[in-house]
Amino acid sequence: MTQQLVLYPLLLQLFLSIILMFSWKRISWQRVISILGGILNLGVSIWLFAYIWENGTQTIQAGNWEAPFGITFVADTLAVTLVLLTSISGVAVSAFSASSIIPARLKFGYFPIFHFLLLGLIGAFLTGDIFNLYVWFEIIIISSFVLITLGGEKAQLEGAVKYFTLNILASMIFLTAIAVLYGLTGSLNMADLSIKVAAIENRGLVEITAILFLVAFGIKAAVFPLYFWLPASYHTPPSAVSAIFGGLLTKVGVYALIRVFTLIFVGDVFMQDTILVMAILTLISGGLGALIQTNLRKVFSYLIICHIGYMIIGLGMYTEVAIAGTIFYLIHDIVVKTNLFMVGGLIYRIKGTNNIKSLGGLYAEYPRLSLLIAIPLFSLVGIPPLSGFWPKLSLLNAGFNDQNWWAMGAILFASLITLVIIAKVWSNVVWKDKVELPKRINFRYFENLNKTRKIQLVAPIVFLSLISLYIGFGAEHVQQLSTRVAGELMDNQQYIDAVFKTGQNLKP
Amino acid sequence: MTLFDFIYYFVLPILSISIILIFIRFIKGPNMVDRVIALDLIVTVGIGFISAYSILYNQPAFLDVAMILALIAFLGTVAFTYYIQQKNK
Amino acid sequence: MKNRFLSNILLTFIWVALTGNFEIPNYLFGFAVSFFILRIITQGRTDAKYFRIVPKVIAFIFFFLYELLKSNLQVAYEVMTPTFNMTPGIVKVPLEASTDLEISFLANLISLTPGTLSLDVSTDKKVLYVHSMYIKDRESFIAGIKNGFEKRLLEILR
Amino acid sequence: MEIVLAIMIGILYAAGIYMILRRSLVKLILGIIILGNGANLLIFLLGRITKGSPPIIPGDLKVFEAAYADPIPQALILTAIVISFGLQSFAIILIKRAYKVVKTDDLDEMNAIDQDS
Amino acid sequence: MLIAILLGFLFSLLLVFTGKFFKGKPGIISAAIPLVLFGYFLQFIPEISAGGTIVHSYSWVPSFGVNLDFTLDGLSLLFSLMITGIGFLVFVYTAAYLKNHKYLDRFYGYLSMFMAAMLGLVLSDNLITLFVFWELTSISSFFLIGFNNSNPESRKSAITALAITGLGGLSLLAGALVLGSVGGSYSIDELMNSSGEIAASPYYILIAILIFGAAFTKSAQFPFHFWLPGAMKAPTPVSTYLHSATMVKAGIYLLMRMTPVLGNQEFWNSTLIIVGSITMVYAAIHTLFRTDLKGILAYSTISALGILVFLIGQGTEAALLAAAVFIVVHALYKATLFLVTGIIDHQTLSRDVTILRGLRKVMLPVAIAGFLAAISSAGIPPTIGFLGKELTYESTLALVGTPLLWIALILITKILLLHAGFVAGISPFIGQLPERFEKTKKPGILLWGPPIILSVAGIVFGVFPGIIEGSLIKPVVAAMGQDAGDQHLQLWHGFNTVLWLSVATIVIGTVLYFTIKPSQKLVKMVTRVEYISPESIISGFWSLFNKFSSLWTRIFQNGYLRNYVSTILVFLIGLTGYVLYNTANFSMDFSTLSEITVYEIVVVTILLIAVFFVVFTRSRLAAVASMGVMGLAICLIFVFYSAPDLAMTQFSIDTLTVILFVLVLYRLPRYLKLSDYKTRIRDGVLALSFGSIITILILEVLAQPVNMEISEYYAQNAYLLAHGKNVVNVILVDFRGSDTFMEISVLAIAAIGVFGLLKLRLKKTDQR
Amino acid sequence: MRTIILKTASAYLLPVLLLFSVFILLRGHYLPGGGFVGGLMASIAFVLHAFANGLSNTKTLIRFHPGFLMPVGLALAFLSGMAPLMFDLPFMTGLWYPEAIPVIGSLGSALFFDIGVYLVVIGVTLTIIFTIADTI
Amino acid sequence: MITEIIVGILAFLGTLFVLFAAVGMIRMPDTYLRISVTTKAATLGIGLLLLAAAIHSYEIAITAKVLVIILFILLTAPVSAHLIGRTSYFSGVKLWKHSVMDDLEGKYNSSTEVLSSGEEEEKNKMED
Ligand code: NA
Ligand code: NA
Repeated sequence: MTQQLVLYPLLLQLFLSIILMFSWKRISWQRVISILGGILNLGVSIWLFAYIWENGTQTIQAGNWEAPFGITFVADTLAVTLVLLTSISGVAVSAFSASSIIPARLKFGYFPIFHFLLLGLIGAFLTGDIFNLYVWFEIIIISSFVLITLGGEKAQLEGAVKYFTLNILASMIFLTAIAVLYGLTGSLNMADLSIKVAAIENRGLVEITAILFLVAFGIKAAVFPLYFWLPASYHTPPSAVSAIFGGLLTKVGVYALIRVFTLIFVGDVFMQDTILVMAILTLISGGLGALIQTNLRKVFSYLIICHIGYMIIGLGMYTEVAIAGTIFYLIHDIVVKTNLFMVGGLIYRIKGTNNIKSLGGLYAEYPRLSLLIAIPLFSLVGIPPLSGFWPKLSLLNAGFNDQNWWAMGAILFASLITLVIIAKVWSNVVWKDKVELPKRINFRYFENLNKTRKIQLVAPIVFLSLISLYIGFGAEHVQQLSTRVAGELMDNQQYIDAVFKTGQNLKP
Repeated sequence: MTLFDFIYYFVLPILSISIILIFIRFIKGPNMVDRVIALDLIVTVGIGFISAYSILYNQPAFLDVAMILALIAFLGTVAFTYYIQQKNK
Repeated sequence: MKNRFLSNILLTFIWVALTGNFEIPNYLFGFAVSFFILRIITQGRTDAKYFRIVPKVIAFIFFFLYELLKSNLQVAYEVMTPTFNMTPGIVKVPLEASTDLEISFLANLISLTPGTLSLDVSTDKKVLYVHSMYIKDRESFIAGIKNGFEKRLLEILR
Repeated sequence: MEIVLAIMIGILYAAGIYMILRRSLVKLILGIIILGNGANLLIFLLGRITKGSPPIIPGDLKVFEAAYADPIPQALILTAIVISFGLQSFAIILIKRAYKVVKTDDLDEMNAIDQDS
Repeated sequence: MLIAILLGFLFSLLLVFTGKFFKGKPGIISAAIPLVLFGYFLQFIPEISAGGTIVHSYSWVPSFGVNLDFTLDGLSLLFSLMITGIGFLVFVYTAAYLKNHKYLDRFYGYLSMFMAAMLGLVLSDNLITLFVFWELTSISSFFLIGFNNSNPESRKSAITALAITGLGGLSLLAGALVLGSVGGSYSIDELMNSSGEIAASPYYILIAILIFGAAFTKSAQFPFHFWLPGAMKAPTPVSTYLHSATMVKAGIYLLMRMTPVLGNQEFWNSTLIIVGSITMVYAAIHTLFRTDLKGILAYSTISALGILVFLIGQGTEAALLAAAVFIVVHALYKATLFLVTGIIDHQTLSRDVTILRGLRKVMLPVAIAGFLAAISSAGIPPTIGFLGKELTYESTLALVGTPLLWIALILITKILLLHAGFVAGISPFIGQLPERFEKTKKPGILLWGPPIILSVAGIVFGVFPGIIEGSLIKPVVAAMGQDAGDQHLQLWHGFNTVLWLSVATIVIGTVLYFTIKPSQKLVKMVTRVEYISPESIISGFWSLFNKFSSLWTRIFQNGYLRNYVSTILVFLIGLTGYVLYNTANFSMDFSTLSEITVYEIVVVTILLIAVFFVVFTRSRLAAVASMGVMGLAICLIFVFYSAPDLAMTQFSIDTLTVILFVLVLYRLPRYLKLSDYKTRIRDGVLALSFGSIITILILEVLAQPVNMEISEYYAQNAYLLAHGKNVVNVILVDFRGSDTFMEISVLAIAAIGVFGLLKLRLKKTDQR
Repeated sequence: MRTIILKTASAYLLPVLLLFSVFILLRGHYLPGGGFVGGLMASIAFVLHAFANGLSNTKTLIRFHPGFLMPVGLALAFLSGMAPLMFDLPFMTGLWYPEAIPVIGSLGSALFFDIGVYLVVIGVTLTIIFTIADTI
Repeated sequence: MITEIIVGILAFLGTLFVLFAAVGMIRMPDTYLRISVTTKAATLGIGLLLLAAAIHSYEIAITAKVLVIILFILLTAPVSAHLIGRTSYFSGVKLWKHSVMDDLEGKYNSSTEVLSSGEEEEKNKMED
């Protein structure tokens, strides 16, 4: 029974998606199913996490075909951590969506697709098979296409075209990379690949394959110079959608980079240097972009890019401390970015716009809400001891150990830029006096919502804020987790043993 | 001359030539309908190709592909004619 | 009702032929599948008489195959010789056939055989426009069709 | 033959990319389709090709006795084709919708949102 | 001790929920917190002055070596008492100053948060923890400066202050990390023991620079000083508390704290002396050119901070003693002057020294406080200011090298500061009361009480320096690793150079006060050279940086999809090309390749021509039809190489795609705009390079050995275990069934998407 | 398109094509074919019918929205994948009825999975094409 | 052996007819003639080739299946021809210049999609 546990979050999401499809037009059912399902899923994910924390990496062979012949699902600490975070963000955004997504969109399959997206994310984190990963990626992509276009407004469509093309391009490169990998090894199981790729003599060929993966995942992770789709599209869909995108979509690219470059393509100095340079430029480029934006959600979009740099830079330095920093940042960023876009959505509900110039007066009207918003905002900046601070500490440490002044400089630079940007955002959105805007007719302003809807908007933000506070103040726990993950990643024999059931640390 | 040789040295080359000829018509047009006819015919010759190939390698499984081609090619033609007609409306 | 049953039987045979499994259970299964399919797609349709026409059908098939071969040789000749001896044109052929099935059947047969191509049926189903490669004169062409295909076909279908 | 196919696949990739770089949304999607086909053939070729022996266990046998083509690339491509179909059909509809809303299929005129910074 | 620090945070948290209660009169209850804390810290005086230190340690994030280690020694005790003591007075003052203010509760919240952060900062023994509190002071300062959030100037100043101190904070973080790595610990106590190694390490200079970066920004040293005058937008209690008495001294504190670790080195000392002296003179001169009371006080504060840095840079026992005394001096008189200014502002609604006159008539207690503070500031005996000044001259005279220059500089500074102190503390109260101020209301005791207490303290300490000498001042010096045992604070040192310097200061300063009156003319003079001030240079740099950001962003995010694609491809081609160039080795075994046949070549040729046709035709429909041909050719290739399932699927999918296209396309116009020739060539080259790389890659891979282990497993078990003979299908529904499941999910999602995309029409009101 | 020839042909082709589709579905485990191609064939049959007779006629023929087939198919596939969990076997493990069944051969969960695929493909294809045709 | 010969002959004929169709496709002077040629020759050719494959397999199951395919082709080929033919005409594809007559001219109303039989007009004429 417990062995099956690995797949429970995945199967639950699949089940939810199907059930939600059956309740197509009944949007009030959908709201309830989605939220309750999300809570259930959170429970299951916590259970899974606790189990893996106690018992170490677990695997399950779908179809009961032994590895490397079937598709293996691997729940190592990294995977279950991300599944847990997906569930956390997922349930928050479910509730947020229930209130903030207009019924017209709900009637056209918002919730089923949303759960398909979560399914794709969870699948991508759990799978131990490279082609299966591709398939999960496609689930993610197509769901995100649908979500990003649902409603079909002009901006949405223009953004979607770019989002679509560049993501498809990434998929094609990914597929090409898989083809090459299969041609070289005849295998798709990642643990098996780890062994077989290490044995290939033509290292140049391995390096090229690695580059293909780097570019494919780099596009998805929105790394410089591959990120263009992100600023072009993230601000266009409804906030709830942006929230799940901002929180999780790029992270799955980061996850894939981490997985591939710690398991399959290990110890290639050229690749690490490349990743490092990309990371540094990502930090800078994202920061510069965010600095000049006037739309709140665009600011956040560029900040996503900027902060992806933190995660990638750890991978580039490739030491245990650095990877731990990457993991910590990943954990922090998922929670905070999701929250941030929900905050954006809440502000939109209150004001009817996201243009910074037209915002203001939040402090006077909603002082407590403003303080609530301060939590994700300043967590993002990494004002110590809020959550963003600790991973930077790790990364800076790793940078110094590496004598990597460029990396340290970029990290500090990005921190400063983020600080300035958030200060400006705070000043303009919260502090500045209310800008009188013409009331939008039939717009569902926050103040006019009934209590349930208001709670559905605010409770997720409170929930995620509490979690990010926990990440900051309980940094010790998170750091232990990150260190453990980094340890597992640096020693990929553990993963391989778990997949082939050859290790001793496994319980039946 | 065995059947294999016959298929290999006569049937398939002739079919190849045919397909090229039809393809030339496809490129030349001059009307869209000519292209549609050519496309339809190319698929038909493709069925012939597959038949010959299944003889060559003694693999009747390929005939299933021929079957699918036959079933579906028709739909393509319908679609194209539908398109041209709508366009001319 | 009868028509549907016949269709069902016909489809069952197609099924058996497709699967190439001539055992009893496959007939039953094929029948079930076809029944189900017909059940899904059937809307009201006219009946037709099947049994007395079987010999005619066989004769017709041979007639058709002969025409087919003839037409092909003709075309082959036309294509492979350096000069064209064609006198093509579009002819309006008045129809005796009246039901959709009769008209379609006729039109398709015309298309499959010597140098002729059914372009379309008029909306009032009274005439068939046929394109032909060799038209000596309109009347003899029309007569050829009416006495050949149409007559035999209507014998079978009516 | 592998070399010919390798060149052909290279050309497919090149053509796909070239089409993606054009200004028309329709061309873009055609390019994506071509690129997708190139990728599928790439998987196929890199899984090594075998003539005339499909991976179907013949007749009454229970395992293969003769050589057979590697079934894995085929299965992968099948999956990839189907997925591409899903994406493509969505993309095609996107053209339609975009044309209706943005009133153009010229990609250069779809850059309002990137620039209002 | 943890509770002592957290008390402020807890209180501000409490205010979030009980803010209403504290908004009105009961707000003054808040002052109980600093008072209690002041009492708490007072009790440690005997122990500390006896040479003890109090250490409390709490585990927090041991993984990072970050723990809540608090050490109370002489230095931190002095600061703690200042923080809580002045804090108490400011809290009380605030209750009157912001009486009936809508957001009094918030103000108390920020203030107590700041106080807690400041306490944490000075008590932390752990560098990272110190940084944590350091940043918290910046953030609470941000909220306090921007408290009048309706005022754009105030918001702007808050951001500037945050940016500058944030920059310093990062510098501190980096410094702490490097220091921690070099010294092997984040504990300052332990670092002191390894100061020798640190000084010898190659990172010493770096560490020092980073620590300077933190200290100079926080303590408003030249050229980072300009945020401080800007911060005067904050309500006066904030100016008093943060920007004169406590927060700006955090940098000073840091330098003092680090002196035993990093000090006594040439680089350390000379940098501090130079920066400190520039700052003190520069800021002191600036006081002449201000008419706003707070502006004058701000610059005189900067100048005083410069003096402190200058003294710390001297690093001698005497200098450190002088610094310790001067901290107290400055805290007392500057806080007083700010409070006084605040009262004037509050009652008269003006801070312009050119019009404020004779206010003693309406606020005598305030005038007394102002006067006492001014003479303390001027260093006129018997104030404690006199003691501070004497010690300063004394230690400067003892400087080796060129003491004359330093003496000259400090003399100028002191003279100008005297002038400033008189202008701020005396001139508003003397002379004739203008008519407009006649109806000025008298301030209440809550307002004038605090400045009186502070200013009187300045006199008391000056007359009886023994009160603080042993209990507060000397432990500070001791905490910095020096023993000031033989020095004594006293007013009278006899007739010596120092005394003459003092006399000169007072005489020249007083003369100056009567000759140079602050005026708009002077203000204008300085605005003329404003463009070379650090502020405008830095803000010029900032706007240049913004322009660069725009440029950079526009270059990459230019809105053209094809440029995005090109960039990505160039990157990919560049990397792979580089690796290929370095490693490619063509070693193909041609014997393993399959033979080339006519029909294959024909199919390939047709495929390629079809592709070219798609690429170059101008008719959309022809392109689509050509895709059909391409599909068929691929289908045939699949047949040739034993993939019937693929062939079927490929062809059916292609047909369906064609149908979709057909249904969609006929509404679209013809291709209209063609890219220009150049673009097409460029794209062609790009595309062909990519294609070539793919081809080379394929050939390279094909030259590698094949591994069929997994395929063989499938072939062996497809029928026996999975009951199927079509291995491809068995893989699809069984061996890799999960893939297939997701593949159909993709389809379902796409269908839902299409449905939504076409059917969902948002109402105008639902659109953005 | 208003052509009685196509209309008549489609009326006869529809059942034949559907028959083909079932055939292709069922034998996929042994010969080329399977749920996917089978599903496509079935949808093509209906699409053809729609071309010849107009969409509304085809819709009345099917009686329910084809989109409904998607969750049904997914649910079928899901159940066939979940069934093994009752025997404490991993997701998607093949369960086989021990004896061969006439016509179909071995009966197992894989077949139900393939039928799920078949239904989803029909649902998807028809939903897409009908939606487009609807909104032209 | 005999099977092989039969297969060979059928394949030969089939190939030949396909070739005729292909040449016709190139040589025929107008669209209608091309349709005419291909529908016939290609259908026959492919039918023969399929038959050859069926006989070669020597399995009744496969033969039966091939017969179904042939039947299907015979069913659909003329319908395709008809569709393309009418579409050509209605979209204005011209007849070959040596064509002798065109009874279809002016009978089609593209907006109403009505193809007149011309009978009414004749009736009207006679009534006149
Ligand atoms: Na299959
Ligand atoms: Na299985």
